[in-house]
Formats: sequence, structure tokens, C-alpha cells
Amino acid sequence: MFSPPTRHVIGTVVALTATLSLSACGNKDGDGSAAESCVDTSGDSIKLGFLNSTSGAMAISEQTVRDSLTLAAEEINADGGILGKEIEFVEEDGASDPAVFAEKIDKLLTSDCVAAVFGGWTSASRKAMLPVVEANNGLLFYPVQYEGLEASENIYYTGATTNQQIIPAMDFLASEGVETLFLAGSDYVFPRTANKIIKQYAAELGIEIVGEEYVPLDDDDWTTQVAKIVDAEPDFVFNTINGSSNVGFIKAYYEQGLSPETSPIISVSIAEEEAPAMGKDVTGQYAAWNYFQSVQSPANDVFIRAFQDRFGSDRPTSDPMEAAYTSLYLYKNLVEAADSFDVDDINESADGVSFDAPEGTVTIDGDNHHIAKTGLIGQINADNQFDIVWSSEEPIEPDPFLEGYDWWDPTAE
Amino acid sequence: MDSFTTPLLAGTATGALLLIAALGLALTFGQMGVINMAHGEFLMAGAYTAFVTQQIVTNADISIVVALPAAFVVAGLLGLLLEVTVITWMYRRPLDTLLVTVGVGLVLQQLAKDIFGAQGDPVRTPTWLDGNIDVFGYHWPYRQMFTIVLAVMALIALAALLKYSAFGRQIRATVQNRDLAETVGIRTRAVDRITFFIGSGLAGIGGVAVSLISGTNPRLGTTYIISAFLVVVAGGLGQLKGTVIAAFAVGIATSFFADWTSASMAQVATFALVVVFLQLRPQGLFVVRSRGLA
Amino acid sequence: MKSLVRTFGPLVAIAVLAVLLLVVAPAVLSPFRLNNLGKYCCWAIAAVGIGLAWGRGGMLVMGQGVFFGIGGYAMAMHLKLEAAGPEGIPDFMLLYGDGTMPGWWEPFRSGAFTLFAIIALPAVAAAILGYAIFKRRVKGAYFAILTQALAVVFATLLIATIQETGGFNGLNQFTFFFGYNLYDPVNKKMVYSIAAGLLIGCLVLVWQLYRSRFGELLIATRDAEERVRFLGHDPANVKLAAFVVAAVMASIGGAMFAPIAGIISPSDVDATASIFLIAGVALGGRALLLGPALGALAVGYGRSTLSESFPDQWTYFLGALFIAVILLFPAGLASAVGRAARLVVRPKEATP
Amino acid sequence: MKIDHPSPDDLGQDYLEIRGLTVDFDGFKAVDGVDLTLLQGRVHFLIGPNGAGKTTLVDAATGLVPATGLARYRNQDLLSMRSHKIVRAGVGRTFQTATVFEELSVLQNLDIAGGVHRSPFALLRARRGVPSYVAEALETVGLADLRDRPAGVLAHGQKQWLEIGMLLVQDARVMLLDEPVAGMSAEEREETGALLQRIGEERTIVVIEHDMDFVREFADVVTVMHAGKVLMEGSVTEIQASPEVQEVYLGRTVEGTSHA
Repeated sequence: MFSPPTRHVIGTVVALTATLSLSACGNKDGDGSAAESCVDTSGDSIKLGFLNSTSGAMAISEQTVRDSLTLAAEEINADGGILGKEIEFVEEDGASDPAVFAEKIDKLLTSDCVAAVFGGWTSASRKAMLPVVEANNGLLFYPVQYEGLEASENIYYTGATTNQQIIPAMDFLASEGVETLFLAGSDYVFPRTANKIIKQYAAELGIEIVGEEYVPLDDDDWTTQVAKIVDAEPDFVFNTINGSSNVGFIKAYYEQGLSPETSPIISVSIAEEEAPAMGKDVTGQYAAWNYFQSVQSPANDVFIRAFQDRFGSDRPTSDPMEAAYTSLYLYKNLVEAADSFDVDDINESADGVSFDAPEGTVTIDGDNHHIAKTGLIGQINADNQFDIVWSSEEPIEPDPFLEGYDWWDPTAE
Repeated sequence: MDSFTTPLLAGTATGALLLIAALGLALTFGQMGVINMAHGEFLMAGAYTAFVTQQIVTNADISIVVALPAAFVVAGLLGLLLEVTVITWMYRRPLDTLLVTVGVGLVLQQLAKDIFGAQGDPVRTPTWLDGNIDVFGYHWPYRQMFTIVLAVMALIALAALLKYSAFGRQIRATVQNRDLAETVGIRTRAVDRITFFIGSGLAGIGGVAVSLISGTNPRLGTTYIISAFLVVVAGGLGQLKGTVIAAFAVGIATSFFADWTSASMAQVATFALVVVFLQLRPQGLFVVRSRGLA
Repeated sequence: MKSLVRTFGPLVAIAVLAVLLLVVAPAVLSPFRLNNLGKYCCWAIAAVGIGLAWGRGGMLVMGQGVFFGIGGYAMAMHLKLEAAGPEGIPDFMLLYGDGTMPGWWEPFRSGAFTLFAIIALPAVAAAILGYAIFKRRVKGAYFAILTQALAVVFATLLIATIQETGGFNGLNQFTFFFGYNLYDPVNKKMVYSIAAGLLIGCLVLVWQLYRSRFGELLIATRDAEERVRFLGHDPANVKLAAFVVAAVMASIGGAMFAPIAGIISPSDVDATASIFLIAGVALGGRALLLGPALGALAVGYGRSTLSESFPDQWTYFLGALFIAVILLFPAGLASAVGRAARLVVRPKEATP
Repeated sequence: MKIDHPSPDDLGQDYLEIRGLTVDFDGFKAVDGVDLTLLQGRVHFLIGPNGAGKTTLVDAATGLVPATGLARYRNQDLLSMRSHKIVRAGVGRTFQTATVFEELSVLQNLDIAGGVHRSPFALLRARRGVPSYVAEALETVGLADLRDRPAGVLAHGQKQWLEIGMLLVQDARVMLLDEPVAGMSAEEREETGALLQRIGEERTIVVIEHDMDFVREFADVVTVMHAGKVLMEGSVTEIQASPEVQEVYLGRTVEGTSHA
């Protein structure tokens, strides 16, 4: 097929490539033990990594988290730092792409040698970071409510798991006497998993699910799906739609004559940041969170004032922002409780570490690394703020695998 | 709910929106061979114009009427700017215009994000579009009817312009034979620019219609651009008739698929439909015959 | 002598690249940077294929992410099953589904089948799609738009099939790569070397294709498709062959991307990811032998470093790159450098 | 392609037989029931005013436009075949504007035309040396000195010769040439005419032409077309003597829709 001189040259290149490749031969027997930590704690500063998407579709939400992390770091530094060491934060862009999150957290942990990383928003980004942070025995603080069913020694979850947001929301609906429920969500992991839980708990509570519709992420046209809601006439709509898609949903909902009087909506992704994009259309609807800007507490007053002084008086505060702010303070308290920046030391003394957060006092569960949080239901008012209309009696202990709920069967459809 | 009227009417409204978006594409593609991937961002510019207009003219009933011509001009000027600065250097390189405009689209999206913030802004629906009528159990929103009326008006205006005005004749002459048109004294470059202005302006009008569905956000254009392009592909280039039929066919088919399966699967099915359709009619619905070896 | 240089000069260049990637890089780069370089190599493998289809064949393939994804997901499925153990099933199916595995996952337990699938699946998919498109003489912009729409649809399909493909989260948490522990730095280096070696292999392959009669026929088809018909060739077959090879290369790139990046998700294969691949090819020079690969390496590196230094400006940069390169250097930066060099050497010709 | 059943009237000679060939463009008959028999060893000329349907006739016979009727060559109906199959059957053509591959060299252009004789596998090999049939064609069309130049830099006439050379390499037994000497200098025309006569001995050559001087000098048989129909067929002298032909050329056409 090749002429002799060609064959010769190709042969050389191929042989060269093969030799070079083989020289980096693998190690089949190694157990791949975790890499040695390179965190430097000898100086008078400590490096932390902030990893949020500042570009791409998720930049909308994640920038707000970055802002409150920055605020917390500045406050802690002004107050003397962590164990007397000033926080030096390294910022990275996750670019709304899970693979980039995996790359960047690797960089933060192995090149920048940060003591802990704060960030992530989508479950995809967290799932992408999980194996990297575990392999390097690092620490990640994840500030967003999520679909649960996860616990890692190397991650602290400061947002809600399902039994702190979804289940309280269902309890609220039951207390309102809701009999029929329609499920509307974006077509991806969180809504699908949340709805699986909702359906099983609804059966337990005697609430009938009268419809279930999904639309692709970022898709705006909800007309056909809303027509099905009109037809089903549910007492309530459980909304697990993510991002800008909510706007199209709410518009279509009003256009076809639905309203909070007939079929109100309870959302788990609409917070103070997202509500203004829907203007008056969303007034009177409900949302389930663990923090609202309207929470009355001294810690919250301080947080809101500090945040607005720093980033502008028109900026609202929301649950993920508060959870991110809290996460950095929790880290401080964790380090100080352990009197060490070492991950194993921190984990050892983690149980019961708490912080007087804007949402109220939160406490770490040392087993699953989640925190106890109070469930809240807010109703959106004309200013796109939330009036708190329901609250769980006390902070709910985190139960990411729903082990304490008999009705939960993870393998059922 | 009627499982026939709902997808039919909702799909017609979606088709109308696709039509407004695709008309401009078909026009510039047909005449200049330019594939403008930033067309979706012109749609976005139209939506933001609607938002800004509402900040100035706070009465939502009036502002939407002001926003329509304003969006036409804003998007049209953006198009003109694109033509004069970039496209004009790359006629006869259609695939390259496609890539350049991809870049332009990225920049415009980021600009929108920096100017208006990443979070979307609300556009209030005028009260005279608030409400619906019951058609066989489907609460057909006035807004959807408005979209259809808007598309039909845009279509009629464009068709009339092409058919009856002197400028329209110049456009058609340029489309059919650019060199010949030049020899009879038509300034084809000027014609191109005005065509680009009009085509982009139509996207602006489409943007206003979209803003009534989903408000504004920087990624708004990307949602519609691929479907609009599929419409142009299926409709055949440079032909209004084909574009119209394809737009409504794609809109209605997507709605029916979404009703039968899910919205995600509807996207897949519509794409498959277009590919199968191209097997039957490879040059789209209607073909301008041109002889010789291209 | 001159013709010898013309014939084997590129091969020497490939050899230089091989030494740089396989000897110099592992010696001087930190494990993290080396792993990143591995990712760029995966993109570069796909880019080499795009160079073949677009640069030489004139087919603007805007949906190569699809084939990248086919390879990536095929490999990821195998790695996922390997991580789950002989009888185990992937963890996400327990979390999001009812704990049963779809039957079509089963063959991917076999490493041999997976390797076969990484080549065969994209080849078959590209052949069917290409046949449908090229035989009906759909080309130019129509083709480009269809391929982009395909990428959009593919990503939507993946996101919607959570129980089968992990949905938006994609597949990750791999532990072994054909028996080698992926957390062992030595093995990471090996996986990198395989990716770099495959890149070199693909370059040698296209080098031979470009100098073959097929390469000439491909250029002829690009420049005057109808004319080729009157040489007695069906241009559809010529394009189909190039399209299939490009698809297989993208698939190989994707297959190596999964273990190196540790994840494959819809974001890595959607329309945006596909455009990103095109950017590298355009930058490096679509019709040149080394242009696409070097361009992809450069854009990959740019994405990492620029987003580290200017996180907010990366999108502007990518957009500006498209505009500037296509507008000013349609043949790529490499050709611009060549032109500049000639201007320096023979300055008199520069001033008319 | 092997011939299974040589037609009885095939006296070892090739011919292209056209019967009732009609091309209908949405009701407009560009070619309307044309009958022609084109024999090997002759240089046929096809003349007629613009819009007479000459090029369309050739397009139809080479699979570019759909047509009804019959175009039989070696017992195959060309009208039912796709362009590249027609070429492989031995019918080649050129175009009014010479279309050569400008980025490839003269040699590569000719070589690529020889692809019909190669297996797909052979295509993957690089070219080594110059195949004998390519060298022969280079000599025949007189481009041997220019073989390594890119075809794009050739003069107009040279491009036409290159195209004819490509037909030779393809081993086209029937050559349909569309205005090959348009734009050529007098000298080039002479050379082209001589070339056609030289290669025409064992082939069927059909030339579409306007230039009557050229036709006079080199035509064996001339067919005059008008408004899609054959007006007349004969020798140059016969054609020139015909009042009908003169009328057509003086422009007093009755239904002169110019659909070139």
C-alpha cells in the first residue's frame, strides 16, 4: 500500500509513537490511594477556592453565590480571619459545564492547593466534582438545595436536602387541604427525582397526582402543557421548573386563565433573584425554601445590610446566597472546632458544629455532612418578596436518603 | 381539553413565531446567500427593546404598540451594522458568514448579559391581550392570536413590498441575476443593505412577540434559531410560499408531538421529520430552478 | 530533494509534535496540566476529523459533538459498569430509576465490544445520516444547519433520558480504565499518553489520505462537486467516506475524553461544544494537515487559561476569535503566519 | 460495463441514438421530440440560435436534467441513468465555462479523471509516477510542458484542452463538447479543430458551436436546432444553402422564447 521510503518514514513515526506511549505504562496493581495534600498552613494566610459559573447559562444564578461568598470572606478577614489566618480566595469559572467544574476543582485542589472549595450549583456540577474532591481528599461546600440521595465525606451540603424542602412543602399542601396536585418540571435530574419523592409521599398523604409534565431546560413555550393543567383543574401545581423557563410557564399559566385563586403554584426554584423576572405575574404564588429575605432575625438584618452595602441596595438576598454565606462561616467554625485545616481533623469534630445563620441557627450532622434547617413556605407579594405563611416547628434534621420515612421506596417507579 | 384543537391552535401560534423569525432568514439567505446565525440575537434585541420601551412608556397597553416599530428599527440597525462591518467582506463565502455570525451571536449574548444582567426582565402583557376564548375546551389566549395576526401582517407587508414596489423589483432582480441587475443600473450593494435591514427588523418584531411569552433573557435567541433554520431548510431558499408552509408545519407538528409524547421527544421527532422530508424533496418545498452547473 | 521535503516534511512535523506531546509534556507539566493537555488532545483528535470533512471536503460539520458524544458515552458506559463491578449496575440508575438496567447497556460490560462500538457506532450513524443527506444532494449551508440541529436534538435526547444516560448530569465517577485504577497518577499519565498517541495516529492517517488520490478527489469534490460527477464519481460517496472518517475520529476523541475529564455530559456534546470544536479548526487552518489539531490544542489551552485569568471575558474572546479569524484569516492563523513570513523575507513584494 | 447483446446494426462502431427526446420545464418544452443519430468517427456539430435547446439536449443526455424519450448508447438508456454512471458507460462532456479543478495541477486534473478505472481501495494510495494513459493525454492535448502548474493559472484555451484531455483519460467514447472554442484566438481554434479531428477517428464527437467559420472548417455533419426541434441535418454546404436556416439566423423567429 505504501512505497518503500514512505513505509520507512511511517514506520519510524509509528514506532516512535508506540515506544513513547509505552514508556508511560500503567500500574495495574496500585490501589490509587489519595494524593498527598499540598495545602500550606504555615503562612499567615489560608487559600480557599470559589468555584462558580460566571459564564454560560448558569451564570445568572451562580454569580449571586459568588457575591455572598466574597462578602463572607471579607467579613471574616476583617474579623481576624480563620485561626488568625487571612483568607486568600482563588476564583474560578465553572462555565456552566460539568467537565469544566471537574477540571477547575482539580486545579484548585492540586495546583492552587486550596484548603477548601466553595461552589457548584447544578447537581451535574456537584456530581462532576465529587470524585475529584474525594480522590484528593479535599473539601467542598455546596450551597444549593438538591435532590438528596447523596453523602460524601468530602462534601458539606449547606442547602436543603429533600426532607427539608420538598417534604415540608408537601406537609404544607396537606395542611391546606389539597386533594389534587399537578407536577410541572424541567426535563432533568432534580425535577424527576423530586417528583418521584412527591408522588410517593402524595400517595401516603392521600393527595392525587392529576398530571405530570416536563419541558426541556431553557425551553420557553409551555402552552401545550399548561392546557393540560387547565384541563386537570388541580388544587395546586408543584413547580420544579428551573431557570428562565419559569417565565414562560407563568405567562402561559395566566394566559390560559389560571390564577392563584384557582390552581396556585408552589415552586422550589423561584427565589428573590428569580421572581422579579416574572414581575406581577407571579404575585400570590408560593415557594418552599429555608431562607427568605423576609426572615426576621438579627443575623439576617446584619446579613442583608452588609450585602446591600457591598453590592447595591437594589440587590435581594435569597436562599442559595444565604446558604453560601453560611457555608463559609460554618467552615470557619469547623476549622476552629478542630483547631486544624486538615480534612480528617475537621470531619472528626464536625458533628454539632453550628452557626447563627441569617435563617436561624444551623447545625452540622456529622454523619451525612448536611445541616439541620427550618422548612419555610413563602407567598410572593407585589414587591416580589416572600411573606412567610408556614414554617416547620423546628429545624429539620437532614435525611438525604429518606431513611426515616417508611413510605419511601427508592426502587419503585 | 381537546387533544386536537389545543395542539393545532397552540402549534399555529408557534408556527407564526417561527414564520416571523424565518422570513428574515429566508430573505437574506435567498438574496445574498448569507446565513446569519446572529439572527436569534436580533430576536433577543427585539425582546429587550420591548422591555426598555416599557420602562419609558409605562402604560403596557400602549408600550407594546410603540415597541413593535422600535424593535424593527433596533434589530434592523443591528443587522445593517453587521452587514456594513462584517458581511460585506464575505459575499460568496456563505459558510464563512455562518461562522462569523456565530461569533457575533456569542458577543451579542454576552453584551446583553452585561447590560441587562444575566437574570431576565419582565415584559408586561397589555390588558387588551389579557384573556382567552374557549375553543372546544382550549382556552385560546389572545396573545397567541395576536402572534398569528402579527405574522400574517408581516408576511403580507413583505409580499406586497416584493411584488409591487420598485424596491421589491430591484430585490427580485438581484436575487435572479446579480450581474445583470448591476448592468441595468441597480446598486445591488445598496439593495443588499436594505434587504438585510428589513430581514433583521422582522426578527426584532418576532422578538417583541417572544417577549410576551417569556420576557427577556440573554439566551432567548438560541431557543428559536435552530427551529427557524429548519423551517428555512424545509421551505426552500428564497421562497416565501415554502417558508410559510414549513413554518406552520413545523410549529403544528411540534405541538402534536409534544401532546402525544413529551416536549423533549417532540424536538427529536420534528428534526427526524425534516430529515425525512428532505429525502422526499431535497431542495425544500419550492425550488428556484437555475440551469447549468453550480 | 524539494519533493522529498514536500512529501515527508509534514511527517517530520508530526514526529516533532509526537516528541513534544509524548516526551516533553509529561516531563515538564504538573499532573493537573498534563490531564488538561489530554483533554485538548481529545478535542484535537475530533478537530483532525473536522479538518478532513470541512477543510478538505467542504462539509461544515457543526454537529461533531454528536459523534464525540457517541464515543464518549460508549466509553463512559463501559467505565461505569467497570466501576459497578461484574454484576453491579451504575449508581445513578438506582438513584433516578427503578434500579434496573436497560438491556442495551449489557454489551458494554465487555471492553472489546466497547472498543468495537466506539468505532462502529459513529461509522454506522454517520453512514446512515450522510447517505440520507448527500445522496439527496443536500449541501452547503443546509448541511451545516442540519448537523447543528442534530447536535441540539442529541443533547435534548440525552437530558431527557435520565434513567438510561444520566440525563443532564451525564456519566462520571469512573474508577477503572480497563483494569487500571484511574486515581493512580501513573495510570493517569498512561491514559494521557494513549490520547496523545491516538492524536498522532490520526494525523498520520490523514497525512496519507491527503496525499492519496482520495485526497485529491476530495478537494475536487469540495471545489466543484457537480464536475466530479462528470469524472464518473458519485460525489456523495466521496463525501460520505470523509464524513464517516471524521465521525469515527470524533468518537475516538470522545472515548478518550471520558476517562481523562472523568465525566461526559450533554454539555460536552451539544451544539455549543460542537461550535467550540469548529473554533479550533478555523483558528489553526481548516485545510492544513496540522492546522486543526494545533488550533484545537490552542483553543483548549485558551479556554483553560483565559477563563482562569478573565473568567467573565471568555465568551467575548471566543466570539471575537470567530469573527477575526474567519474575516481576516479564513485559511487559519498558520497561513497568516506563513504569509507574514513571506512578507518579511521578500519585503519588496509587499509594497505594490 | 460489458455489452451483453451487441445490437445487430452495430458494425463494430459506436453510436449514440436519440429518439423523441423531450425536456419539459414546467410546460415549456426546451427540447421537443428530437431525433438524432451520432456515429463514431465523425465530428458532429450542433448549431442553432440561443435558446434552441442545444445545451439542454446535452444536459439531458448526461443526466443533468430529466427528460423523456430515448438516448441509447451501447444498449443502455442514458435518460434513466445518473450522471456518474453515464460517464462510466463512456459518455463524457465539457461545459461552456471550462470547469477544471483550479487548485490541483494539470497532472492531478488528468489523473483524477482516470479515477473511473480504479478500485476504491486504490484511491487510498498516493500517486506514484505518471500513468501511461495520463502521459498520452498530456501529449495529445499539448500540455506536457505545463503538467505541474496549477490548472487555475492556465489560459482559457488551455483549460478547454485540459478538459478534453480529461475526457481522453476517462476514455470517453462519446464526447459532448459545449462551445469549446468560444473565446479562443484564431490560432487556438485551429489547434483545437485539429485536435478534434485527431481524436475523433475512434470516437463520437459532438460539438455545440456558434462560430460558422469553425463549423465550416471542421464539421463532418451539422445539425441545426431551433426552438427545441431539429430544423435540418446535413453537410455544411447543404446547411448554408437552406433558406430555412438563413431565416432562423436572421432572427425572424416565430416563437423565440429565449430560455437558454
